[in-house]
Amino acid sequence: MDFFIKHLLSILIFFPVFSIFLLLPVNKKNEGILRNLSTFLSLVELIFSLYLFAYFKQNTYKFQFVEKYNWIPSFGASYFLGIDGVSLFLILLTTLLTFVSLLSSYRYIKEHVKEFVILMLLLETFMIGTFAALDVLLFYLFWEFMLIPMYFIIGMWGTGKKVYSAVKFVLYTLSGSLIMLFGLIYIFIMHYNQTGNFTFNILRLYNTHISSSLQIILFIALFLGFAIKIPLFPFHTWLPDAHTEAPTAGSVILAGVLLKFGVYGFFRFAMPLLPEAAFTLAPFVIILGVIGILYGAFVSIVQKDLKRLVAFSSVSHMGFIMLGLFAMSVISINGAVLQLLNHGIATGALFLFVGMLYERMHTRQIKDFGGIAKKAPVLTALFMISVLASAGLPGLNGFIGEFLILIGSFHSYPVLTIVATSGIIFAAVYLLWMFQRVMFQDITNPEAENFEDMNLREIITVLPLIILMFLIGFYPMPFLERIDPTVLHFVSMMNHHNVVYNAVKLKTGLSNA
Amino acid sequence: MHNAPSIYGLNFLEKSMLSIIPEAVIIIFAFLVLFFAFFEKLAKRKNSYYLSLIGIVFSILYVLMLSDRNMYGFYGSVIFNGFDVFLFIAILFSGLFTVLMSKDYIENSEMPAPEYYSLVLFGLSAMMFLVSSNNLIMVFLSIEFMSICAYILTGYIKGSTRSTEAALKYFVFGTYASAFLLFGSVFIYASTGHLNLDGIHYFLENISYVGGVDRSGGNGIKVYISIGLILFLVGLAFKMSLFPFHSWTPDVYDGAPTPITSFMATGIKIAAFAIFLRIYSLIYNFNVMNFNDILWLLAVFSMTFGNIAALLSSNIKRLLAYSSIAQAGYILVGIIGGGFYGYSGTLFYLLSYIFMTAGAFAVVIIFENSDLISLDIKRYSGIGYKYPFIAASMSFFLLSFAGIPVTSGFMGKFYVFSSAVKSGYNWLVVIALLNSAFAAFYYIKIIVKMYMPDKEPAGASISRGKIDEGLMITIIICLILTLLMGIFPQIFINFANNSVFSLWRI
Amino acid sequence: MDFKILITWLIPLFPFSGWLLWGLFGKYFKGLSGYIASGFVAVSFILSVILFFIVAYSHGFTDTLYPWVYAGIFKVGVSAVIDRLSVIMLVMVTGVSMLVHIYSIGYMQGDKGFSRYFSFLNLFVFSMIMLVIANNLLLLYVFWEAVGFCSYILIGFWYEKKSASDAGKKAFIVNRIGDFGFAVGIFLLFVTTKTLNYETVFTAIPSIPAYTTTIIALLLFAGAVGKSAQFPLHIWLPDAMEGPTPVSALIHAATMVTAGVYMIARFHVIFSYSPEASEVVLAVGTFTAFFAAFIALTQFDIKRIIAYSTISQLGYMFMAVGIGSYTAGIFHLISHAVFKGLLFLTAGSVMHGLSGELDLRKMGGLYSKMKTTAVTFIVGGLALSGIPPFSGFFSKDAILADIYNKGFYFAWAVGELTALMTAFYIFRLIFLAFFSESKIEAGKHVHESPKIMTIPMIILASFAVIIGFLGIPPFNHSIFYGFLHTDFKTAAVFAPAVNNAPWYILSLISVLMGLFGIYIAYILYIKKALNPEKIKSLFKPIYALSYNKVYIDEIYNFLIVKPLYAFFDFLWKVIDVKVIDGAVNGVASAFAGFSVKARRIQNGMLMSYILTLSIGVAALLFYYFIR
Amino acid sequence: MLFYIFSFIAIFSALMVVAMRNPLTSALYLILCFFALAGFYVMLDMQFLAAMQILVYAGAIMVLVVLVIMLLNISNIKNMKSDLHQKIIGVLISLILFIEIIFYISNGVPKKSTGIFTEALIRKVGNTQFIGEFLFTKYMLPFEIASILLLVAIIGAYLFAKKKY
Amino acid sequence: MNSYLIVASIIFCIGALGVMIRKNLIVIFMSLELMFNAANLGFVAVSNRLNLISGDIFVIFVIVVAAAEAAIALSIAIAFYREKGTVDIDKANELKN
Repeated sequence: MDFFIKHLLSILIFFPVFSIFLLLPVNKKNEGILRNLSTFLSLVELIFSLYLFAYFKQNTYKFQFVEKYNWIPSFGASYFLGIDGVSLFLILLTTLLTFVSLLSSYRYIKEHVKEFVILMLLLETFMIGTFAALDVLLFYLFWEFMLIPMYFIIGMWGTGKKVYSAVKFVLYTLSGSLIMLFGLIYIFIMHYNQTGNFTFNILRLYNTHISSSLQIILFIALFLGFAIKIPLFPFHTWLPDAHTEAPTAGSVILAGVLLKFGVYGFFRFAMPLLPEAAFTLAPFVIILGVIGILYGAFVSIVQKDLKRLVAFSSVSHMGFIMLGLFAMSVISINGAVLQLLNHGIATGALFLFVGMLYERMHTRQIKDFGGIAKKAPVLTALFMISVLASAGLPGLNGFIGEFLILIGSFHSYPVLTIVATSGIIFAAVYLLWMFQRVMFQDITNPEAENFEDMNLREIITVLPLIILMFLIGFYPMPFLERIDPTVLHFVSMMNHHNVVYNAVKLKTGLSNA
Repeated sequence: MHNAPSIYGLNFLEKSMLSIIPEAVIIIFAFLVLFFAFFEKLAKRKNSYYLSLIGIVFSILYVLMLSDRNMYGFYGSVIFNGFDVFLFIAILFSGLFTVLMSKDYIENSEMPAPEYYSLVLFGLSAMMFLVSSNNLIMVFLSIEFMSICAYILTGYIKGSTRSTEAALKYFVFGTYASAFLLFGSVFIYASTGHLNLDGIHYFLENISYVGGVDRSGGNGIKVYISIGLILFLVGLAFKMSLFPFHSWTPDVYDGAPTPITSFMATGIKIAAFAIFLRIYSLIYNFNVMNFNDILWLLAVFSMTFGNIAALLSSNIKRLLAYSSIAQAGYILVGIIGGGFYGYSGTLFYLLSYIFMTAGAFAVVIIFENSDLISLDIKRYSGIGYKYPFIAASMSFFLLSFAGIPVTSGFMGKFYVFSSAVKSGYNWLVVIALLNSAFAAFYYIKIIVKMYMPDKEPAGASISRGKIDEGLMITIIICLILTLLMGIFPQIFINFANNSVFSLWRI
Repeated sequence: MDFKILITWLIPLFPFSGWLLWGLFGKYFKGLSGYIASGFVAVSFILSVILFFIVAYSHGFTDTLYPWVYAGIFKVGVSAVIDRLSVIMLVMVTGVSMLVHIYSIGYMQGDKGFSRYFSFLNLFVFSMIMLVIANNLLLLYVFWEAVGFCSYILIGFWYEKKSASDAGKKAFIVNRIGDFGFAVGIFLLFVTTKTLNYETVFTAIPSIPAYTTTIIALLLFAGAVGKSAQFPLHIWLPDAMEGPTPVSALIHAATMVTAGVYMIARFHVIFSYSPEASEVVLAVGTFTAFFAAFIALTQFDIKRIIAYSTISQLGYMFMAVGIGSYTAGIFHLISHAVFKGLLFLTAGSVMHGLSGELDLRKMGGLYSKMKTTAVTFIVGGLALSGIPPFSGFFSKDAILADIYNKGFYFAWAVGELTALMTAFYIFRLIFLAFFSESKIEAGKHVHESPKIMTIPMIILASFAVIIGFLGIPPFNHSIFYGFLHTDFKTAAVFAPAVNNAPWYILSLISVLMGLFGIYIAYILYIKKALNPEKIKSLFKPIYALSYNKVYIDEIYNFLIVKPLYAFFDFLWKVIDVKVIDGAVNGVASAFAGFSVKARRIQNGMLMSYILTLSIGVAALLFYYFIR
Repeated sequence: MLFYIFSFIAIFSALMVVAMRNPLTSALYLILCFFALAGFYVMLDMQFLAAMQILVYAGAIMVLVVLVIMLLNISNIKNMKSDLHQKIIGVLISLILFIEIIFYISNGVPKKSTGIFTEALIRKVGNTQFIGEFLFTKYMLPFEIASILLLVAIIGAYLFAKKKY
Repeated sequence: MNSYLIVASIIFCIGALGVMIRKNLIVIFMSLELMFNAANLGFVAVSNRLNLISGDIFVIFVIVVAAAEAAIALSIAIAFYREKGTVDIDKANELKN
C-alpha cells in the first residue's frame, strides 16, 4: 500500500498502457468483452485516482506524490512527477471523463471497437502524464503525442468532413506547440548559459533570469502554443470543426480535458516562467478572452448545428477562464481553476446528451428536433440540468466558478469584467433557445415519434457528472480548500517576481512612467 | 604526424591492417559472394544473401571489438577511432537492412543475386573507407567508388527504362559534382600544400591563430582555401542532396530499385554527412571564413524546398525523396549549431534517421510490385485494417519523420535544434520548426489514406502471398530502435558523445 | 442545536425535500404528491408562524449552516438572517404558497405533469424562503436567480405550446438582464467593502463615498426592476400568464415579483444613504404604476388585466420604498399578496369553470352560475381599488399619504389618478365578466369550481377583509409600523415629512377616486348610459396605444432583437467562416500552390538539373565574391 | 612561349569538343586536347604522367569512346534539337563561373614552396621512381582501393552492356 | 603557376559548358573528362610549384577513376541507346515531378 501511494502517479499514468496489453489478445470480433473490459479498467483507474484525492494533503502548496528519476542526464531531463491542488483535480477530471466517454460510446462506436478503446486508453495515459509532469521535456512529450490518438479518434470514427477536421486539428495545434517548443528550448538554453548545467526541472527553470523585452517575445511564443489549445479567440477555428465531426467520446475528451491543457500550460509554465511578460501582456490576453466570451456567445446564438453550438459555447467559457487566470487575483484564479472543472463537467455532459440525441435521430440540425420532452422526460430533466449548469445558473457548478472569476477580476479590470458579465445574458439566450427548440414545442420530425428515453447505461454515464454539478454548486469547499493554497502561492510568487521586477526597473530607471 | 598509438608488438603492416579490418571483412565477403556468380547452382540458391548477412554481422562484431581503439593506418591515410565506430555501426546497419530488404525484391524482378549483393557490400566498404579516410585522395577515391557502386545498382533492373534513366541521370550529375569536388581540392592543395586532412588542419590552425596573417600567404591563402572549400562543399552537398544540389534525388530515388533507394537514402547520405562532419570540424570551422551562413542558407532552402515539394506529390518514393531533402536540412541545423553538443546531436539524428527511413522503405517494398501504380499513395488506402501491424509501424515511422514525440525523430530534432539555439541561430530554428509543422501535413496525409479511406478500401494487397521475413525483421528492428531512441535516448546519446570526443581527439 | 435555529433550517428543508421527492419518484406518487406537497408547505407555514412569534417576543438572530465559498478573502457561508422583516415575509410566503398548493390540487387535477408541477412548486417555495432569509448577497443572488428559474420552468409548464415556452424563455432572459446589473452591483459592493454579509456591508456603507453608494444602489435596483417587472423590463410579466393560473397567483402576484421590493427594504441602508437612487426608484415606480394601469384599461384577457394591475401595484410599492417609508411598502406588499393572489385564484376558477376561456368578450352573467367565485372576486376587486374596509385601502392609502406628506405632490397626483384607473379597469372586468348579459357560446357547460379550490379563495378573501386593520391607527402609530419599523432604524432619513395633512382628508380623496372609477365602469358597462364604442372612437389613438400595450414589445423587437440577430449572423457567416477560417485555409492553399511551383523545377530534364547545380555553385561563389 | 602554344591548342580543342556537332569530331579534338595537356606535364617535369595521359586517356579511353560512337553509329547527327535559350543560359553561367574563379585565383596567393621535391631533385632521381615509391608506400591503400574500383567498374560495364540477365 | 591554374580553369569551365549545353550523352561524357583533366593540370602545376609529389599521385588516381567512369558511362550509354534508340538525354524524361 505504501508503495502504491508513493508511486501512485506512475501507476495512474501507466495503468492504461497495461490495460491496453490486457486488451490486445482479445479478438476483434467479440466487441462485448472489449467494451466491458475497457470500461471496467477505466473504472479501476478512476478508483485509483480517487486515492489521489484521499491522500492529498490540504493547505500546502508543495507538490505531492513527487517521483523523480534520471531520464536523459545529458539534457538534464528527468522523470519528474508531482501534483498540486490544480493538477489534482484535472487528473481526477481526466480519469472520470475517460470512464464516462468509454461508457457512453457503447452504442455510438459500431466498428473497429478494439482500435477505439485502445486509443482511448492511450489518450488517457498521455493526458494524465501531461498534468503530472513537472519536467518540461516530459511534459512536452506527453503534450504533443496526445494529438495523435485524438486525431485518430476524430478521423476514424467521426462524421462528415472528419478527415478535414482531424488534419486541421493536428496541424493547427502542432504548429502552435512547435512555436512553443522553441520558447521552451530557449529558456532551457538560457538557464544553461546562466547556471552552466542543463535542466528541464520546471522548479529550477523558474529561477531563470530573463530580460523583460526577451520575456515578451518568449511569452508570445509560448502563448501561441497554449492559446491555440485553449482555444483563445481568434485561434479557435479548429475547435468547432473538430468538435462537430468528432464522435461523442472524442468531443467529451476534447472539451473536457484537452482544452484544459492550454490553461494549465499558462498556469504552470508560461506565467511563472515569464512573470514580467505575463503582467505586461495580461491586459491583451484578457481582452482576447473577453472578446472570446462575447464572440463565442454571439456566434452560438445563430448556430444551426447542435454540436457546433456547444463548441462555440466552450470558446465563450474558456474566455471566462482566461479572464480569471490573467486577472491574477487569488479569488479569480480560484474561480478559473474551479471553472476548468465545471466546464469539463458541464460541456462534457452537454456533448453526451447531444450524442444521445444524435444516436436516436441521426441528425444534429436543431430544426429537426422538437417535442422530445414529451417522449423522454428523464433525458429532458438531466439535459436541462446540464444546460443550466453551463448557463451558470446559481446552485449549479457553473455559477460558482463564473462568479468567483468575475468578482475577482472586477477589482483590476472593472470595465472588461462588466462586459464579460454581460456574457451570462447571452449564455442564457443561446442555451435556453436551443433547449426550447430541441426539447419543447411540438413534435415536427416523425422520427421523434418513437424516441426512446435514456436506458440505465446512459443514466449511469451522466449521473456522476450531474451529481458533481450539484455538489460543486452547493458545497464547493472540498475543491476550493485544496485549490486555494496552490493559487495563493502562485499569486504570491507572481507578485514577488513583479515586485522584484519593479524594484529593478526603479533602480535602473527603466520605469516606463 | 604519424604518431599513432603504438599497438603492442605488431609490425607496421599488421597495424595498418588492423585499422581497416571492418572494411577488409566486408570486401572479402564481397569477393566470396561474387565468386558464387560463377557457379550456376550456387548462384541459384540464397547463399549469397546469407553470406552477405554473415559478412555484415562479422564486420559489426569486429567494429565492436575494436571500438576502444584509436589508430592511424597506412601512413595516416585512414583513421580508426570512436567516430568511425559510431558511423561504421550506422552504415553497416543500413547495409544490413538493404540486404534484408533485397531478397524479396530480387526474387520478384529476377535479377542475378550474387553481383547485386557483392555490389552492395563493395558500396558498404566504400562508405566505410570514406568515413575513415584522412586524406583528400582517399576521400575522392572512396566517393567515386561508392558512387560507381550506386550507379550500377541504380540501373540494375534490366529492361526497366526508368531504372536505366535513373542511372544515367545519377551518373552524369554525380560525375559533374565530383568534378567540382576535384577542382576544389586542387585549390585546397594549392593553398595548404597538404592532402592529409589533419595536415590541412594544423596548417590552418597556424594561420588562423596568427590572425590569418602568417609567414606564408596570409589573406591570399584564405581566398584560395575558401574557393577550394566551396567547390569541395558542392561535391559533398550533392551527396547529401542539399538544395540546390538536390535535383537528382527524386528521380534517382524513384527509378532505382527500392532497396537501393533505401541504401542511398541511408548509407550514402550518412557517409556523406559523416565525412562532411569530419572535414567541417577539421577545416571549415576555422575562421578562415565563416561557412555557417552558407550552411544556414543551404539548410533553410533544403528543408523548405523539400517539404513544400513533398506536399502534393502522390508517389510514395518521390515523397520520401523530397522528405529526405528536408531531413538533410534538419541534420545540417545540427552541424551549424556546432560544438560538442551540436555534433553529437547530428550523429544522433543521423542514427535515428537510418532507422526511420529504412523502416519506411521496407513498408514501401511490401506493397510494391512491378506496376507503377503500386507506388501511388492511393494504393495505401485502407491497409490500416488489412495489415494493422505494418500500417501501424508505417505510421510510426512517418510520425518519427514528422518529429512527433515518443519517436526518435522528435529527440533528434530536439537535440539539433537546441544546439542551434545554444549557439544563437534562433531564426534558423524557428524556420525549421515551422517547416516541420507543415511537413506534418504530407506525412499525415499517408496515415489518413491508410486509416481513413474516403471510400471503401481500394483493396491494396500484398502482391505476393506472404510478407518476406527479411522485411518483417527490418521493420521490427527499426520500430524497436525508433521507439527506444525516442523514449530512452540516453544510451545512444552517450554513444554519439564518445564518437564526438574522438572526433575532437585528432 | 438551538430550537429556533433548528426551526429556521427546517422551514426551507421541507419544500426542498418535497422537490427531490417529486422530482425523482414523482411517477410513483401519482395524485398523492399534491396532498403531501401541500402538507410539507403547511408544515413550514406552521413553523414560520412559530418563528414569527419567537422573533416577535424576543429578537432577531443570524445563523450559518456551513461555509460555502471560501476563496482568498472571499468568504461566504450559507447563513440566514431572522428578523421581523424576514419572518413577516416568511409567514406571507409560506401561507400563500400553502393555499395555492391546496388550490392547485384541484386546478391541476388530471394533468399528466401533476407531480412535476408540484415538485417545481416546492422548489419555488424553497428558493423563495431561502431568498427571504438569506444573510449575504451571494446567497440572495443565488436564490434570486433560482426563483427566476422556477418561474421560467412553471411558465413553460405546458411546453408543447410554443407561446408558453417562449414566454418562459422571455421571462428568464429579461430577468437575466436585470440580474446582470444586480451582479455588477454585488461586484462593486464587494470591491468597496470587501465583504458580502449584510451587517458588515451595512456598517461599512455610511463610510464609503456617496456616488459609489448611488452606483451600487442603482445597479441593485436594476435587478429589482427585472424581477419586479418594472418599466422598462416589465414585458415578461403579461406573457408569463401563459403558465398555470395558480403559478401566476403565487409567483407572479404574491411572492416572487415582490422580491424586488423586499430587496430594497432589506438594503434600506444602501438606498437611504443615496437619495438620488431613491429618487430614481420613486420615479420608476410612479411611472410604472400609471403606465401599467393605463394599459390595463383596455385589455380583454382577464389574466393580463390582473397582470398589468400587479405591475401597477408593484409600482406603488416602489414609490413607497423610494420615499423611504419602507414599512408602508412592505405593508402594501403583504396586503397586495393577499388580494392579488385572491384575484388570480378566482380568475383561475373562472377559467376552470369556462374550461380555459380568458376573453372578456366571451363571458358575462357568471354571477348567477358561480357565486363563490364572483363574491370572492368582488372582494378582491374592492380591495384592489382601495375601498374601505378592505386591505387595499389601508395599505395604498398609507403609501399615498406618506408621499403627500413628504411633499412629492406630482407623484401623489399620479398615484391618485392611477387609483382611479385601477378601480375602473378592475370593475370593468367584474361587470363584464359577472353581470352584463352572457356572451358565452352555447354548449359550454359552466360550473362552480370544487371545494378544494373555493376554500383557499374564501380564506384569502377573509384575509383580504381583515388584514387591513393592521394598518390602524394611521401613519406611524399603526400596529404594523410598530412591529416592523425597528428593523429600519438603521436607515438614514433623507426625505423628512414637510407637512402633515390630516389622514382623513387624504383617505377621503383616494376613496372618492376609487368610487369614481367604479362609477364610470358602472355607467359604461351596466347602465350603458354611454356606449364604450363611442368613447373608443373618441380617443382613438390613445385607445390604440393602450390596447397595443404601448407597442413596447414591438419596439424592443425592432430596435434590439432583430439588429442583434443580424449582427450575430454576420459574425458567424462573414467573420468566422470567411475571415478567420478563411485565413487558415488560405494559408493551406497557398502552400499547395507553392508545392506545384516547386515540383515544376523537377521537370525530369537532366539539363535543367545540371543548370540548377551550376547556378548553385555560381551563387555560392558569388556570395563570397561580394563579401 | 611553349606554354602559350600548348594552352592555345588545349583551349581551342576543348572549345571544339564542345562546339562540334559531330561527336566523332569532338572526340578527335578531345584527343588533341589531351596531347596538349601531356605537353604541359612534360613542361612540368612529369614525363611519367604525360605518358600515362597519352596511354590511358588518348590510348584507352578515347579509343573506347570512338568505338562506342561507331558502334551506336550516332556519328551522323540525329536531329537533337537544342533549344537556344538553354545554350545562352549555359554560356552565361559558365562565363560567370569562369570570372569568379579567375577573380579568386588573381586575388589569392598560393602557399610558399615548402616541399623538398625540387625540380633538381626530381630531375636527379627521376619522377617515375618517386611516384612509384609513394604509390607503394604512402598511397598503398588508395592504390588497392583503386584496383577494386576498377574491378567493380568492370562488373558494372558487364552488367549494363548485357542485353538481359 | 597562376597561369597554369588559369588555363586549367578555362578548360574546366569549357567542360562545364559542354555538360550544360550538349545533349549527346557521349559528348557530355567527354566534357566531363575535360573537367577532370583540368583538375589534373591544376594538381600537377601546384605540386610542381610547391615542390611536392602528392599532387602527381592524385593525378594518377584521377586517371584511374576516369577510366572506370568511362567504362560505366559508355555501358550506360549503350543500355540507354538500346532502350531509347538514341543517346539524346532529353529523351530521359520518364521520371519527373
